[in-house]
Amino acid sequence: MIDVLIVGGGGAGLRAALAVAETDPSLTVAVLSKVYPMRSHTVSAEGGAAAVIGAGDSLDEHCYDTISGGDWLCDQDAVEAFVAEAPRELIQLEHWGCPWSREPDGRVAVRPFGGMKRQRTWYAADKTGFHLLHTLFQTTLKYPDIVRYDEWYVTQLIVDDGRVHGVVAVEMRTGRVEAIPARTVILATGGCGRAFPFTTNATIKTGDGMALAYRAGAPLKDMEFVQYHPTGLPFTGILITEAARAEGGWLINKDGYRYLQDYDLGRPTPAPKLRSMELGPRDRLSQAFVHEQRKGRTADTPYGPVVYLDLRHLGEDKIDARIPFVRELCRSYQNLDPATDLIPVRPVVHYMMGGVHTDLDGATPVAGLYAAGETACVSINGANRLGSNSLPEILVFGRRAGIAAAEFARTHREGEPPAVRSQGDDERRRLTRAREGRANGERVAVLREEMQHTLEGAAGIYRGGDVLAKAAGTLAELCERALEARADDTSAVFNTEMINLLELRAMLDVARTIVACALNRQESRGAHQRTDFPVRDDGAFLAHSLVHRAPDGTPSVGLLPVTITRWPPGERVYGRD
Amino acid sequence: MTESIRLEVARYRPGQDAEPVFASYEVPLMPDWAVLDGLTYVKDRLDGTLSFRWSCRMGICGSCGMTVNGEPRLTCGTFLTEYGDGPVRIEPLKGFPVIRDLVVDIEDFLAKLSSVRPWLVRGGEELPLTAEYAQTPAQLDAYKQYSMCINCMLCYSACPVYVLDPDFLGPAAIALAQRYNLDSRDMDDRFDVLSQEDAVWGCTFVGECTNACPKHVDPAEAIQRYKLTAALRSVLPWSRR
Amino acid sequence: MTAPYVRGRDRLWFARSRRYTIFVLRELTSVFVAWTVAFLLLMIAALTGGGYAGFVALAGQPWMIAVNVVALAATCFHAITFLNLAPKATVVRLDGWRVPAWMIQGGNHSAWLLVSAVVAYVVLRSP
Amino acid sequence: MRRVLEPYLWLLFSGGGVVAALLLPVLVLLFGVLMPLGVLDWPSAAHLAGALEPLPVRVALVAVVALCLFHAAHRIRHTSEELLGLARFDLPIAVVCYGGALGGAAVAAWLLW
Ligand SMILES: Cc1cc2nc3c(=O)[nH]c(=O)nc-3n(C[C@H](O)[C@H](O)[C@H](O)COP(=O)(O)OP(=O)(O)OC[C@H]3O[C@@H](n4cnc5c(N)ncnc54)[C@H](O)[C@@H]3O)c2cc1C
Ligand code: SF4
Ligand code: F3S
Ligand code: FES
Repeated sequence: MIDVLIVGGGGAGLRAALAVAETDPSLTVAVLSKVYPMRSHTVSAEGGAAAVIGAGDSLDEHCYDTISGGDWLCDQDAVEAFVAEAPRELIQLEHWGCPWSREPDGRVAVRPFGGMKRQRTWYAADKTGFHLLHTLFQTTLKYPDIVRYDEWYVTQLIVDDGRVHGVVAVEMRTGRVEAIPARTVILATGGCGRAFPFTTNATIKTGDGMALAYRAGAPLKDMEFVQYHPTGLPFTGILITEAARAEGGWLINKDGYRYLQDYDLGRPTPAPKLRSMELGPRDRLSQAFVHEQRKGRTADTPYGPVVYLDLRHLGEDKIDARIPFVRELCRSYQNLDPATDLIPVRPVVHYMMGGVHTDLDGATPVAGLYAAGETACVSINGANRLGSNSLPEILVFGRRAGIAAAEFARTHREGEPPAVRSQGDDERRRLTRAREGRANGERVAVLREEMQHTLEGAAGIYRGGDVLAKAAGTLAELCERALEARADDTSAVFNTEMINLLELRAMLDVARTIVACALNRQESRGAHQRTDFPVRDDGAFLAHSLVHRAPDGTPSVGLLPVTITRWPPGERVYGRD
Repeated sequence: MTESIRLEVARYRPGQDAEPVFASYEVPLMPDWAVLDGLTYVKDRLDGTLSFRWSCRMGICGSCGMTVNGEPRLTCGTFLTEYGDGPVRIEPLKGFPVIRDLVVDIEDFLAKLSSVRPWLVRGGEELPLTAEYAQTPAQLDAYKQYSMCINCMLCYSACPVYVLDPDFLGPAAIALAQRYNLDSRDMDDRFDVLSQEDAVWGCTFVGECTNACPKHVDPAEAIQRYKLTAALRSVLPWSRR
Repeated sequence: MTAPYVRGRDRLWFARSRRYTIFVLRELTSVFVAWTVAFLLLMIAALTGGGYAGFVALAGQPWMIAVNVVALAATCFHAITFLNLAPKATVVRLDGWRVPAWMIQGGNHSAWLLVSAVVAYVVLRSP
Repeated sequence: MRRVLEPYLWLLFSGGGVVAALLLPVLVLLFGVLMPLGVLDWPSAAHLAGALEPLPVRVALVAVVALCLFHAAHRIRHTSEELLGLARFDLPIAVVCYGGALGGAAVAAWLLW
């Protein structure tokens, strides 16, 4: 029996595994992931990871930036814990070998980032997530006791009597379905950007963990808060990191005008100014784009309206030294060179602020079930995450969840209940059905596209009550249709069509919670902007949305108060001081 | 009407095919479509049974390596328009067992990677978690290139030595060992695993690994440099670092 | 049955791409390196044991000249590739600045010219 | 055993590669091509023998022969195995190749003394 079973081999999952292996080598720990760990989406993170290290910065300032950036929806005790532990985590990564970029004297270098008042973002050129993930992965290889299940896809949590007992998973290589008993399970499955049509997220980001927890009775929190990143490449959705703006890049409209000055984000200055203009928070920048578009000041491309990111004045040397990957991506995927050309960009779905509801140790209301990383919502991101807070978050809370799960496993030594077998057998039957050939249903891709467009139409940057209500109906109906989806592939070996179908069903569950929460929140806050309720309403909604799955599968939304410690809600001010 | 291009895709369905066979699909030839976009088009609209791996579609996760018209390539970064009127022949990476269609078995590499101790080795000395080890930009540069490996396996597929002899430790694993050897914070030199007949001495400097590498890691250089290190260490036993 | 497919050995791998073929040709220059050494040994034998005239006659045979022309091409190819590849093994750093490969290669090729000139001079200078 | 030998073989191979690159082209050019074709005159036997007279020259020549042959032996060993798939016969092939190189060097030493 596995003591700690970690679902997900991204940054959060691997950090949790290391925490268990380093604190209590007597426990058995396993990492199960639908892709090889180093393929996880953490690998794509570019810009950096925030943590207070230096002169002139303070923990309180990082807290304040995070809380105001999150439009006061963050739990402030969580933010304080996060900010306090982030530096230690990044130094730990350094000790494990992460190639952080350096100052000439050999200390770790930091750069500015959107919404941050101080320079506190550590970076490894502009492949921070890549280096972080490979460092973590290679460090886990030091511990042969960390068992890996690579390319196994979890389809269900085994829950009995309010407590988790393991998972059911398919080994993709053989198609074998197995019930894997475990004393604790940590979900570290990442976000679900793929529920939207245009996203920076990899194809594996399908919200599986959120759906698993939700179906197992654990509530999801703040699902309506979906972050649009202001600068994605138009066709692919590939992200141009915020670091490009932090290094001095400008956003201009089709007339070459730095339009952010029209949206209460400060006055343009030649050099980047912290918490101002291009270094404002992502929600505000993405919203500004929509207004520009309405004013007809965006340029048209076959892939929709765009504005431009101008890096030309930075010069080739600075681009190559600080953001070489941006240049590489532009050259390979957009056939242009940022040293001489403008980069067309548009807002793109990037990150889920919401996720599985957990406490500060990653524990969910289901005993033995933990969650960490983007799939969880400890609530440090509130209504809008600040760039470069997510990488330290997956480390801090990955570690905390690992330690808490280890403690739970040490103190709960019961054997395997019969539910493990019986639920495993049921799930095996269900999966066999998902793989049975059905020649006349609709294709997975067709259903997926319909879901994506429904979600974008209703839960995009701006949302309206009537559209959301209609979308809720469409999504419920799509869930039914997905049960009868067409299946061409009946093979057991590496059946990606079946995996795609299971992912679609997970995304549909998650999409319904997004719409339900968005419908319920009758105010505008951070990334959630209601056209019919355009202002923030602290009286009614200074609270998290908490959504449970009703027995008939519909989401039922309630509210949970926000924890406020030292920073009473105030106005979000950028570019004015 | 949009133009189209033909993809000839190797299919291998274990239990059904004794060896790979080619299937042909017509896909639209869009100016900004990568080979991978062609494959997802096939999977989404033409034939749901085609299996292949991909994830980030931005050249960083390392999962989409395949053989395209005979060359190992990342399919998310290789454009259909490079192949004129086509057809484009897409096969699994050569040199690896084929699990199904375009999916190959890379377990062998993972075992090799673990064997070179790809982690920072500190001989006992550890700083507390309040301070970082100092490393100047020049010291960072000394190994940075070798840390760029995305484990995409194109170099293995391009290396005839590996394809002929799967016991060869191979380019990426050695480059990653060098990534740590050359890191000023590391105190190991991994001589025991690297100076082996099947490790650096197996490489005959074909150099194709470096040509194939999409991330400019230059594994060929990493290996030749280690040969010199290992040779000097053998001749001058006191020259350990 | 779910066994993976393992491709058999490709006997003609070196013909699959031009770069593989060049690699094999580069390796095969070593045969001519050995031949050249043998040829020079023959000459030394002739010089030390007498029979220099016989050696001169042998070297003048048309087939011998043909073989040596090929050997010349092969040893030159060897020299160019070998000297070009040298910077891969020897990364020279001065003060943290990495000496670029072309400089090392340039140095190697200059040395080659110089050595050749000296040898030619020693051989050809009038007695 | 071979694990211990490989680094030395490689050093000999590399050294031989450099020596062969620097010296052989000009030597074949002179003795193998230009002189037989009559472009240049053959030097007198006495002149050449005189050039071989000093001890350091003879020692160096033996070294050159040995290194070049080692270089060739090493490459022939690996290439034949790669081209023909003979890796399982590595030991006999290695013995033949390196043995040949040693033999050549011995011949050179014998001729020069
Ligand atoms: C392009 C891009 C750039 C970013 N840049 C930054 C940045 O600069 N700074 C920053 O702080 N943040 C950044 N982020 C956000 C940050 O990268 C992510 O939030 C974070 O990496 C998430 O890590 P994770 O460990 O939670 O999940 P992931 O890394 O996504 O890992 C999820 C894991 O779960 C596994 N999994 C999922 N479902 C299943 C299942 N059903 N069965 C088995 N396994 C499963 C997957 O295989 C994977 O291993 C960026 C995000 C993107 C998209
Ligand atoms: S060295 Fe290059 S080609 Fe080889 S696995 Fe790494 S990134 Fe891929
Ligand atoms: S192709 Fe192979 S032989 Fe060596 S130089 Fe690269 S590993
Ligand atoms: S899909 Fe990630 S490298 Fe191509």
